[in-house]
Amino acid sequence: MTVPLSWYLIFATALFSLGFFAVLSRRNAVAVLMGVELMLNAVNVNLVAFWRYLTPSDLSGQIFVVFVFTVAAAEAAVGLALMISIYRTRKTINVDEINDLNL
Amino acid sequence: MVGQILFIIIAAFTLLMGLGTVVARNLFHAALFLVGVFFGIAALFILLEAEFLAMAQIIIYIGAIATLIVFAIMLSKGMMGREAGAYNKQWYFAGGAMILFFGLLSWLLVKMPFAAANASAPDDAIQQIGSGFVGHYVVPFEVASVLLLVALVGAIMLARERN
Amino acid sequence: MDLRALGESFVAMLENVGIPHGWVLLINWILGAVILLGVALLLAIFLIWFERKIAGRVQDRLGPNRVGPYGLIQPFADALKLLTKEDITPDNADRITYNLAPIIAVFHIIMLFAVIPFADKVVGANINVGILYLMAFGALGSMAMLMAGWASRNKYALLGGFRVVSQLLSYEIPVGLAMLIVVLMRGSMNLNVIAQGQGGLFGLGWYVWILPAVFIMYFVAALAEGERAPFDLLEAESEIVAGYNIEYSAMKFAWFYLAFFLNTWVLSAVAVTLFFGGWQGPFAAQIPALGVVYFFIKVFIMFFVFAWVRATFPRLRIDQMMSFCWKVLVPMGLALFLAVAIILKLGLPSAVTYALLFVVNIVILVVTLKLLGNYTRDLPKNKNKRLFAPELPRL
Amino acid sequence: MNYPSVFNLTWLIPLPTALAFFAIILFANPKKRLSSNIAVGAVILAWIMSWAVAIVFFLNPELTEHPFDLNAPWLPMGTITFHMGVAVDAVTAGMLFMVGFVLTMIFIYSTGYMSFPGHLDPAKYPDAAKEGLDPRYSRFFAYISLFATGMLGLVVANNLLMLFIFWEIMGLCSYLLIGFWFDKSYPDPKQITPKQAGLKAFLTTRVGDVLFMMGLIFLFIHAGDLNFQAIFGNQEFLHELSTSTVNLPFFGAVTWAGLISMLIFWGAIGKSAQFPLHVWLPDAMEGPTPVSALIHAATMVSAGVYLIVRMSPLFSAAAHGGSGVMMFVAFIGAFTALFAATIAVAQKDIKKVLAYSTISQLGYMFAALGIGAWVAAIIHLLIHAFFKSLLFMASGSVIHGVEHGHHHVHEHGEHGHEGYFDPQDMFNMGGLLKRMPVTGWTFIIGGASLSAFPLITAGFWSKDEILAHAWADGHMAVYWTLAAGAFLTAFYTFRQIFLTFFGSPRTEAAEHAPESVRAMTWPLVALAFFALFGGFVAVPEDFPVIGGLASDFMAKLMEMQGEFYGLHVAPAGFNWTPALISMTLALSGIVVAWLVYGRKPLAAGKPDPLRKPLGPIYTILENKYYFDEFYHLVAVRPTLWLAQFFFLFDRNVIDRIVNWVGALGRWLAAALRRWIDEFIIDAAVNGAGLVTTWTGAVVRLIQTGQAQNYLLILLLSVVVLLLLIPLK
Amino acid sequence: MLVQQYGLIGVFAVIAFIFPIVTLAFTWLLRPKRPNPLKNSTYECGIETVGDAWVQFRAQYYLFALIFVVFDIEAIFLFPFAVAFDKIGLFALVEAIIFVFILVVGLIYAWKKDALEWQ
Repeated sequence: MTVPLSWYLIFATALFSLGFFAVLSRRNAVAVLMGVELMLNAVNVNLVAFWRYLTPSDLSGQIFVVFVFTVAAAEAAVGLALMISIYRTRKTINVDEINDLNL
Repeated sequence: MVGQILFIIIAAFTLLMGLGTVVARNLFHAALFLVGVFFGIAALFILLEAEFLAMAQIIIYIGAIATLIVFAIMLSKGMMGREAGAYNKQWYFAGGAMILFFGLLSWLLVKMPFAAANASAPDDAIQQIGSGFVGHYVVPFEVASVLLLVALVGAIMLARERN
Repeated sequence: MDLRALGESFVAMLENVGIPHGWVLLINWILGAVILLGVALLLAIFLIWFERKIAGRVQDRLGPNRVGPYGLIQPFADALKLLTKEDITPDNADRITYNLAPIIAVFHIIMLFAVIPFADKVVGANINVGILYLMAFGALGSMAMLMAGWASRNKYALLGGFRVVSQLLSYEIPVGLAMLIVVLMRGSMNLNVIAQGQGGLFGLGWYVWILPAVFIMYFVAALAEGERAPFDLLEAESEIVAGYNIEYSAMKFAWFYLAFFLNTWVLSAVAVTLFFGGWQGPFAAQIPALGVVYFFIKVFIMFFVFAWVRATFPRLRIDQMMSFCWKVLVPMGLALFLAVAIILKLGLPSAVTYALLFVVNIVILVVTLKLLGNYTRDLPKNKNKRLFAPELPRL
Repeated sequence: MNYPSVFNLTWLIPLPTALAFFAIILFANPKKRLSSNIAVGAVILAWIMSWAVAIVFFLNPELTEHPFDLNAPWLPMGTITFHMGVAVDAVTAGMLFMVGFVLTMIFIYSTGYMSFPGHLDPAKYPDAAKEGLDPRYSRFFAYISLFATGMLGLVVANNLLMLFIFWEIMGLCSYLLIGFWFDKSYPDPKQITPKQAGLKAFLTTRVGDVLFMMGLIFLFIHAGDLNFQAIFGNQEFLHELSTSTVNLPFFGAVTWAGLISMLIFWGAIGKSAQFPLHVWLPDAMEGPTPVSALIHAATMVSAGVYLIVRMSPLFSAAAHGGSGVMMFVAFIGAFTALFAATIAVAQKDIKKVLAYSTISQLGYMFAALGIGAWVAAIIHLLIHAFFKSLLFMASGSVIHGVEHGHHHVHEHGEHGHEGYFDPQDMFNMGGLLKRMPVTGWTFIIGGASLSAFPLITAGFWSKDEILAHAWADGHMAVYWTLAAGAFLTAFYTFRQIFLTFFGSPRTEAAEHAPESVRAMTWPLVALAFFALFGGFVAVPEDFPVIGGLASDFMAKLMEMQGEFYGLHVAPAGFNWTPALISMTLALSGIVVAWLVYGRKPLAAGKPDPLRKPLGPIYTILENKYYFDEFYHLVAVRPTLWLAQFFFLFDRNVIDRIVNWVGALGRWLAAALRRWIDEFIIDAAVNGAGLVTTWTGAVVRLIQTGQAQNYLLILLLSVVVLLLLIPLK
Repeated sequence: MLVQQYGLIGVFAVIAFIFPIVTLAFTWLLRPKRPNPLKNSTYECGIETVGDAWVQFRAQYYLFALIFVVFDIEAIFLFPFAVAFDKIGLFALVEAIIFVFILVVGLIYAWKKDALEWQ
């Protein structure tokens, strides 16, 4: 246990920020999705680090990570399928060209 | 000491790969960098003595999700080509906000007093995880399968080529 | 001779010399890693010869016979040739990825050697998640193939890469299910523990006797995982030239080639560990070195069967192959999993449980084959129907 | 405590309809009749189970001391585990009795009602037109099945989280069902379409729901649990909650109990369409009539009342702590009761009258809760559900008949379509009692009950109890407000009856209106039974003559339950003064209605005889006090305007400036080409262009339609919040 | 214990990764280097390459990967369950069976929708 907990937390924050940056500024939807995966991974690191340092006898942290895996996989599967489907009709998956949220 | 050096090496590697994911213009390269990130995080899980999760991380993220992403890239031709710009107009703004966010959050996290428990990880961790799934966490466990089912159905509906 | 004692005395020796504990550990690890690497490389070279010899014999040929006695030196000659051959990188290729692909291909296979128990506790890393480790690093292989196919920037390479990855992914599920059932039996994912558990009754404790259908499922899926005939679609020259590695030559090709043989060997080794008692054999408990011998004998017999199948069977069509995985093996695997889980929870005496497991395995196997047989018998009638069209009520 | 084993059925009650929903959505969708059969079968199953539970509870009044409670861990969140469970007490039992029955009746009624709608073009849906069923028939049954799940689940839920989830399921169904005929449009662009009405209902109730959720969160923070028993069984906790205070901006120090109950009450205001969030309910009448009967009269809107009934221990604790929240409830209730009744007087749409009367009656219940007449509120809730769903279904039957009559006329070509015909307009009806006797008589029964016609209707007993309480407890303002409301209620109800069923038909359509099919009339008869005799479960014991004869077991049961929860539920006791006043007012309302509308039937094409004497007041009432316009002005318009502003600003102002600068530049260039260096002009033009781009880029960030922009704003908000932490 | 085992894996990983790189570098020194444009062009059975090699693929590949992902995660859930199997009760088995059954529904759905067909 020579590594302080805060190192993990800062690492996770950095990874999360990178992922969020990709989400905010990449034009390509798949790159955005990769950013989301980075964010989820950062969360996982946090969960495991908290488990290891704060409650090593209670495995809830690890179990949560498995659920995050599940969510990440489901998100990736549906998200990518959406992109394939959008690409089929629009021939683009650039996020800034898909602005149907605009009224 | 050794642990710290190892952590720094792995974390630096992972963050570098993460940076690569974010900046790579070529999507396939970004996906490969992403695989690097996943690998680094698996290594961190080993450092944290979560061996089951480390393996699951590789199996699911590299074996499944990264593959899925690569497949999806291939399915939309032109996605990986050289495009006009990889970033949208707000990227510099987002970058600034992100740095601010990172700075503030890590400052807070460092200041936050966490009561670290000096216990070792249980030997039968995997067993406990297994009984957690069917015990305390049974509802999320079943919901996870429903979620997977729904994702499967939805994704098939979306991705299927209708003739 | 006790291999473990050997290792321990070596460690003790180093510490007596006065080297700090940390460095001893490191030296120990490096030594172990080098040994494993050496074993892997020697095996690979030998296996190439072995397989060619078998294929030759099965097909009424001689196989390699010129270089050295029985052609034993042939693989070395091949290696020398590949080392000195000109290496061509296509102009269009994505260079870094192109060069990284063979490295990862061989890396992921060699990594698998770390958890295979050659004898009791004679294992690189005796970890509790051995089975998952196998699956994890096995999954890395598909990444290497995708990289190779993509980086070559060749339609056939990309197509080949995609096809083989689709195949590998699909067949990973039956392999995983077979492993899952074995884990269910033993209650551990540690490969050493799994092999230990099959000691009793002169080989009757091997899981292959208790779970024959599971083994057959594993074997068939392993054929596909090893990209071997009849599932060697990636080498379907008539369709996609030579698969994802079409643009590779010289040493980079050699690494793919090597990885291919080592993959088969690892799959055999896992089969032996999971179903044939690993190193178990007469007196193996007393003389651990015998365990290594038994293990290698079993693995080579297993490998022989793989090579035999490869030399004998014609290739399947890709649609048949995928359907076979998802519509035969996966349902069968799920049925086996549920059946085994239920039987194990019945709380019967162990002999009865084992007998029941055997019976259920046979029943599931027979039912599967019967359904498959019925289908193929009716095939001429249903020419226009999909392969294994589901007989489900219309919703 | 040994519970009758039938209680184990409780958790099954919401299940059949949920399964029916999935079965219809996933499988039975293409088969219309099969879908409705599945739904009706499921709801009958739910009905049987809920009556079994309810009746067993009624037979064992001692159970009020030990409410049934069944818990299972549901969402483990680290150290906190949310539970899922069911509870049965007297209130639940009463609600189950009512909800199960009303649901079933309405499901059966719907099988008849959802025939091919008049606004659709049969040529577009040839199959559905041939079957004579709505093209989205199956979907309708799927939605109402899901709704039934929501309502039944809400009733049996034993904790606030589950209650909230089912509450939101109902909100969703309400939205879907109001907008069920989303392709319907009207010639008058001002008339709200079903699509808009659905949106309006959804968004308006959202205001209340957000506050409700905040209340839940605060409660959870304090209690650490959301189980009703755990919260309300703990007197110490309630006491603590009512004494600890929190400082709020603008309001000063308020007790936690006061704050939480106020927030929760806003949820109820939204759901039960009380003033000032009442505006969605009248427009919700755009949905199919069974929906109006089911959701917007009998069940969902009363869920708000149910919520306050459930939370009453908290409210009374808050009142003990000196918070004015009970007064507020009483005020809102009484005000709404009168306010909505006045609007109802001037409406001409048959369903809108009923909608306002629903708002008004819900106001009675809130007023009752506010003055502490807990039992009376529950009884009125139950009885109101019976007669109001009856009224709605009968009005649906009337509309159906008139529409059929209209089609009949149209097909026979006696008169062509002259413009748009509104089958819901009461001034297009008249004399329908002869054409539709079952509908007419059941409507009259329901109307009499709503008007609290003395002694023989259920509505009298329940409403009278509220008034008696208000009088006895000295809430004179409430009493007189409600009494005035009672007069108006009787008046507008009989105005409706006289306009619709008496006199002579005012249009051809009304003349040819046929009686509805059996599936629609039988539920009317069944409900009419309860509308008449339902009151005999709560006849005050000391009521003259019949006090001892008729039963009051329901009131007794609720009293026991209320005592268990620590509420003051002593019966008001009979007093001649208020009873006579309210009877007089109700009867005089009927008489006045007869004088205005019944004595001399209204001729076709004549305006409402009230219009003249009331003058401008009538116009105000007709326009519902201009509330929609007011909200449109203060809430909807500014939002849209802001969005439009940035868009138009960019498009018009800035572009114009650019064009103008450009034109100026060109003009200058043309005129001064020789003297001014082209470089300057170019720079000016380019500079102006750049400024435009920047300004446009900045202001249009607000409404770009791009998810990434929105996310960036989210990130910035988080950063600001993070900045606040060190500042603190 | 854990460190012991994974230390070897770490060292082994480094060596196993470096070794092929070393050999490739070695051959780079040994082998002849005489590239020409024809040799370095893409090999497509001797026919001129038409268009970019990175062509668009059919969604079928994606569907297989998708179904794989779902079952992969199922396996990840079931492995710990299998390890803990001896310690848990009959009810837990029922829960696992429900879990598997829900995913079987997914498989049947995919089967019905022809997602398992290689077209």
